Amino acid sequence: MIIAERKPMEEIKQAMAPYKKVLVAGCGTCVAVCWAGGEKEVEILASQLRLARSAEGNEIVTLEATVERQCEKEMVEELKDKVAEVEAVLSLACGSGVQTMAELFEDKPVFPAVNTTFIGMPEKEGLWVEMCGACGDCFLDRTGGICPIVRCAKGLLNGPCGGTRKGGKCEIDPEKDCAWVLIYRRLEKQGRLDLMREYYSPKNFRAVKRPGRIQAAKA
Amino acid sequence: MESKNVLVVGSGISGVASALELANAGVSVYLIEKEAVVGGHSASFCCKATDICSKCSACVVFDKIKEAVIHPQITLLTNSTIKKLSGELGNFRVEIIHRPQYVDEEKCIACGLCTDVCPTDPKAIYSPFAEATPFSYILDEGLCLRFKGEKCDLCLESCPTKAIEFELKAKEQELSVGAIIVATGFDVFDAREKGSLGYGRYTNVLTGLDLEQIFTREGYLRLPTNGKEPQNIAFIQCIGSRDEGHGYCSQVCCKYAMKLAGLIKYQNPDTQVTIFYIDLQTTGKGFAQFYEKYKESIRFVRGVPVEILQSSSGELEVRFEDISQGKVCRDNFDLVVLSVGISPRKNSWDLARILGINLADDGFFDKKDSLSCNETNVDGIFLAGTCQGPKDIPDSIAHGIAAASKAMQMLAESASRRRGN
Amino acid sequence: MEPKIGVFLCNCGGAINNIDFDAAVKKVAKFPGVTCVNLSSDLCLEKGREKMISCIRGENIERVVVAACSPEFQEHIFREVLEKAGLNGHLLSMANIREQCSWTHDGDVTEKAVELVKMAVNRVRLLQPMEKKELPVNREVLVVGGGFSASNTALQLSRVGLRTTLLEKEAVLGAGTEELESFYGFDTGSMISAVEVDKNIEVLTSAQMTEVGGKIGDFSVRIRQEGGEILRKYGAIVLATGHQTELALDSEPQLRAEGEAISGLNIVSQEQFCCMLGNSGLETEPKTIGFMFDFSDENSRFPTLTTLNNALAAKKKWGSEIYVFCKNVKVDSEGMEKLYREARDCGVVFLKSEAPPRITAENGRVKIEAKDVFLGEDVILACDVLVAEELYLPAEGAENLSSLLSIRRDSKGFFQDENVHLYPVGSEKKGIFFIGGCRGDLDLGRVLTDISSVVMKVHELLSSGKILVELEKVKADPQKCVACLTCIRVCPHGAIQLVRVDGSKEVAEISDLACDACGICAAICPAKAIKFQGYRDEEILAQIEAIQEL
Amino acid sequence: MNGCIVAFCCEHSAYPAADLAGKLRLHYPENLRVIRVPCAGRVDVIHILKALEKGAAAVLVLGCEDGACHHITGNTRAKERVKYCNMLLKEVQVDGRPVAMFNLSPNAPHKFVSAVNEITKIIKESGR
Repeated sequence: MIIAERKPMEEIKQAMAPYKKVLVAGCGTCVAVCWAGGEKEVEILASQLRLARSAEGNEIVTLEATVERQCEKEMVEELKDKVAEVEAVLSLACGSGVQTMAELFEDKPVFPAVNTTFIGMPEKEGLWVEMCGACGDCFLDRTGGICPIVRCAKGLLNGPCGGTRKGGKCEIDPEKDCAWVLIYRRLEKQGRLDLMREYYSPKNFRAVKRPGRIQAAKA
Repeated sequence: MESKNVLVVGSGISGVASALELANAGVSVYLIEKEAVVGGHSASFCCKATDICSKCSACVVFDKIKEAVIHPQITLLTNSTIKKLSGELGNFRVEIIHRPQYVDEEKCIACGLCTDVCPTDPKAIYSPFAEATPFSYILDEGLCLRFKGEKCDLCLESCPTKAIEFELKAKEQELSVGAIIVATGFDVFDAREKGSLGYGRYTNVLTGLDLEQIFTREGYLRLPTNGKEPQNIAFIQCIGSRDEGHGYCSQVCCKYAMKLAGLIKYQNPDTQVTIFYIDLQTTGKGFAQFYEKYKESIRFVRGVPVEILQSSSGELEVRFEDISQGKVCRDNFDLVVLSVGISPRKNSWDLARILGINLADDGFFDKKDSLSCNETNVDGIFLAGTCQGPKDIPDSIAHGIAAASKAMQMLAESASRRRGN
Repeated sequence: MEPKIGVFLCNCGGAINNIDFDAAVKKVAKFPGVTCVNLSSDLCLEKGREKMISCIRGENIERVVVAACSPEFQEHIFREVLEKAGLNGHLLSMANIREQCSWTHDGDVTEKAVELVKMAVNRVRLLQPMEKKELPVNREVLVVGGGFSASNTALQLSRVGLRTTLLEKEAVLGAGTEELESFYGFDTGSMISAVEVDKNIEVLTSAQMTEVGGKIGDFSVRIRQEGGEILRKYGAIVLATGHQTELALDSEPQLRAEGEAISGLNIVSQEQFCCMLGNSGLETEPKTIGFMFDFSDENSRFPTLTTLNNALAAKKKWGSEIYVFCKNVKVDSEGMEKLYREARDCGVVFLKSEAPPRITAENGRVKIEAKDVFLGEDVILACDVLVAEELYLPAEGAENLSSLLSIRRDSKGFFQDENVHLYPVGSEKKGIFFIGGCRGDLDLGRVLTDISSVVMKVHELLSSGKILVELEKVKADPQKCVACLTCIRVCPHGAIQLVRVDGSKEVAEISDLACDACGICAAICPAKAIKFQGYRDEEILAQIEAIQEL
Repeated sequence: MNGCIVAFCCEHSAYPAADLAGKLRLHYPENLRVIRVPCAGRVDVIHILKALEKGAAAVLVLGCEDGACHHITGNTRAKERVKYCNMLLKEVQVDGRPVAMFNLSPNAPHKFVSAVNEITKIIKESGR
């Protein structure tokens, strides 16, 4: 799922400085699951803003709302009348949520409150790690299901580099496992070690036209 | 007539634990207690937590007593003792005597108005200790003018809920029960018997129980003589345990001494604490961590002192044999705590006679055989807690629950035998 | 439509003297939703309660606030009063104006009392009724293990009419009872035959648990036996997997032997020494025997127990000289001091030293050097047999058993977290119990107590076949739940599971039987989907709203 | 009245300790407002922030002793949340008002009173 992290408070306060009445909008799916932008975080951020502004003596009125998914036009549409009442919108959704909101309510500035970081999974409660870089040309089948582009610090396609530490740790970050050592061990377990001899030519990231567009066949 | 309810004698922590387990299993329980308040010794133990809980279970005692007092299946009879017993398993008839309790604990709301009007000094009617449950006021016949022939009923007038009643006489009651659980507990060893240690003569010589009650009632430790914080404290172990009169280890003294020492060091880190011991008992679940943490900061001296003298300045001079140097030494302390052990109840002999159960050679009630833990020589009478031998609080609770279990198993069996299947 | 709220103030028979009740009654009457305010002096007595019931019925009040003493002792009594008056018992909120207001502050505290009542009124306005229901539970019990504790538990459970399954990973029952037999003359054979003849006990030998799911009253356990796997349902699980001992030889620095290799020497464990005592055909009876304990593990009683019993047995059988090296003799179990005295009277020599002794080899015999505390000098002893110190450890397999059941273990690896509220035999998950050696080092007396305690606890839970619970006290709303698994990971009692709702969608479901009503899940749920009746966010925030002069 | 102290009291330890303090007539400042919660782990960050927004001089979370929580992890979670709350307040420079957690057991009324007195002292010093 998409993992995000809340922006530092300093940035948010500056962005909200000129406004007296704002809508703090949360999203109930990915960012809620990774504790960045769900209904609970909306309340906490709104409360922080009110506390900060009342300490400075210039009060702020905050409306709070959380929709199921902010990347769906119909769902964001429900906030129509709340957005009309406010001067600006502070959205805790990931990048696509913020832009859906901005597209629907073009007359009001929409500010992101979280930094969308990566596609990942929870290693344990409260700790999320990056798993996929959305490179658009997946070759996980040949690396035993471990993606070196994202999980190797240098993104090598034909690793491991010469600097792997003892215990299969990464040269750059001693805490992190070297992706290619993990790949080697898993392929070894599956008896597919010959894949390690194959040469993978560099991926042509430029070829991927941005922004991506996917038209489903059975529309 | 087959009776399904159970009599628990004594409301210390093991009696309360048995009563609660049986009550939760649907059995109706008579819980009788000879004092006016429930809880026995363990109710007055303090919480010895430092930055983490030191696993002494005093708060479990607090919770269980509160739960037992309000449990609908438990009939609580304070100030009452057993007079006579007849019948056998499944059909005991027990005669109980209620000593007159001049303040009815159901009605008393501990408002304190009676104490304000009472003319005597020290007050004849007073608030119970912090740990008392039920928290109802106590009237002391010895001090009350009415029992000295004077017509004084000031407290009776002032009581808003009419809880005070003078014309009460001891009354008897007969209970029919299926099984009896004896949980009469223990007597704290009277440290005065070791005269050379000066307990009772020097005010700064306390017993382990005194120290517990100071922390429970005041919350912090001050010298009884001048109210200052003690700088140098000694704990002396094995007082009334592992000696000629008591051929057993009381199991609790090393643990409560070290945990109290830990609490004292936590409240005032630069207090010096010394523990004089024979064999340090550092066993029990969760105690390894505690011992590791305080091993360095407490001074352990092997060998139990024989004499304490109070110097003119009020300091206590302890004479002991320092084994590592092989000669007699004298050390000065502000405070000495005698870790008194567990001794059998003085009156256990006549209770044994009434119930027909045997006494073991160390004075506690005797188990049926080495492979049973609650049964006695009389079917249907079970032992729970320290009346059968020294135990700490978690073991007493477990032993109480086990006694409840055995009572319930025996009742179930005798009932099915009667139904013939 | 605002619910009609009745407020009952009690001046506790005049004990609460620093509150001006007349002013309080006037102020409380003005709170929104309050239809009637009565002042009485004996709400906790029969008379006061009768008046309350008639007032609730008379004014057909829908919510009740009682401003009096602490809810600790009176709350359940007032809930019954509401039920008698035909109102759901949960629609009650208490304001503690005695212990936490009048008695702890001097001077007039009317203002604070009124505010406490306002907080209770705000909360009671949002309370919702709750039903109680008896949920059926499976009455079968699974006892894991086949030794002394497990078999005796099964026997006692069958005596109270509960069926048990004994799961033993070895091929035969009764493992680990050598010490019991030699010290207490316990007859394992009669115990095993009693188990086999008992129709309430089913024995599965050389069988192991591979998967455990479900919760109290409905555990589903997958058992592997001779290749085949069976799925069974149980109401409670009792772990009695015992302990194991391991020589502290190789792990002990001071046991490094200089010179000759120590492997050739006669260094045995307590169990092996027990067997030596047992077999009469020993060629050479050891003349001098050394024992060691309490150096690397100062927290166990078991080494002292086995050493004293073995030493006494050896003294009686062979009359050899016996020297015991230890730091502290652990006598804090029943009858241990008597045993310790008996050993000394028989001539067993106890040498206490602070530092562990050094073990060396000298022409085929074991040489032990230690600085005795009382003599103050080094003692050097050569002996034929050395019974080395043993570490008392959880049985192997404890590691994966605890991950299988996902239960916590204590700092030394034994089952049962070091939390005093779990003692004596409980775990943080209702319905899972531990007894005997697997939860710590227990002597025989404590093991017997454990066995009877767990029989009582299981009987209390399962014998009636149903448990009374408050329905949906803590509930996860399926619409709002996005199945992020946070609550499942956070719940200390393992009461939450993922269930499939209407076909495809999986959501978290909180079991009323296993839930212990702590509210940790309600506080951490990112989608605010979990509602804890009586302590919902709205009810807590409403109490904060009521605080005036913040 | 310089504002109230809002205290979230766990019903297993802090609430009974407060009752015992009352029974023993131990006195503490009057501006304390107790909110009863089933466990310290039930207190959420938003409750603390809303109390501060309403103007509370300080917020206390009182739970069982470390290692003696009836719900095993309740008090550790509460400690984490109080730390997180203080971090949130420092972010918005509103850390003049203390948010603190204290551990105590039900039979330790003196610890309850000393916790309240300690917080009152901190408030006086910070000149709220």
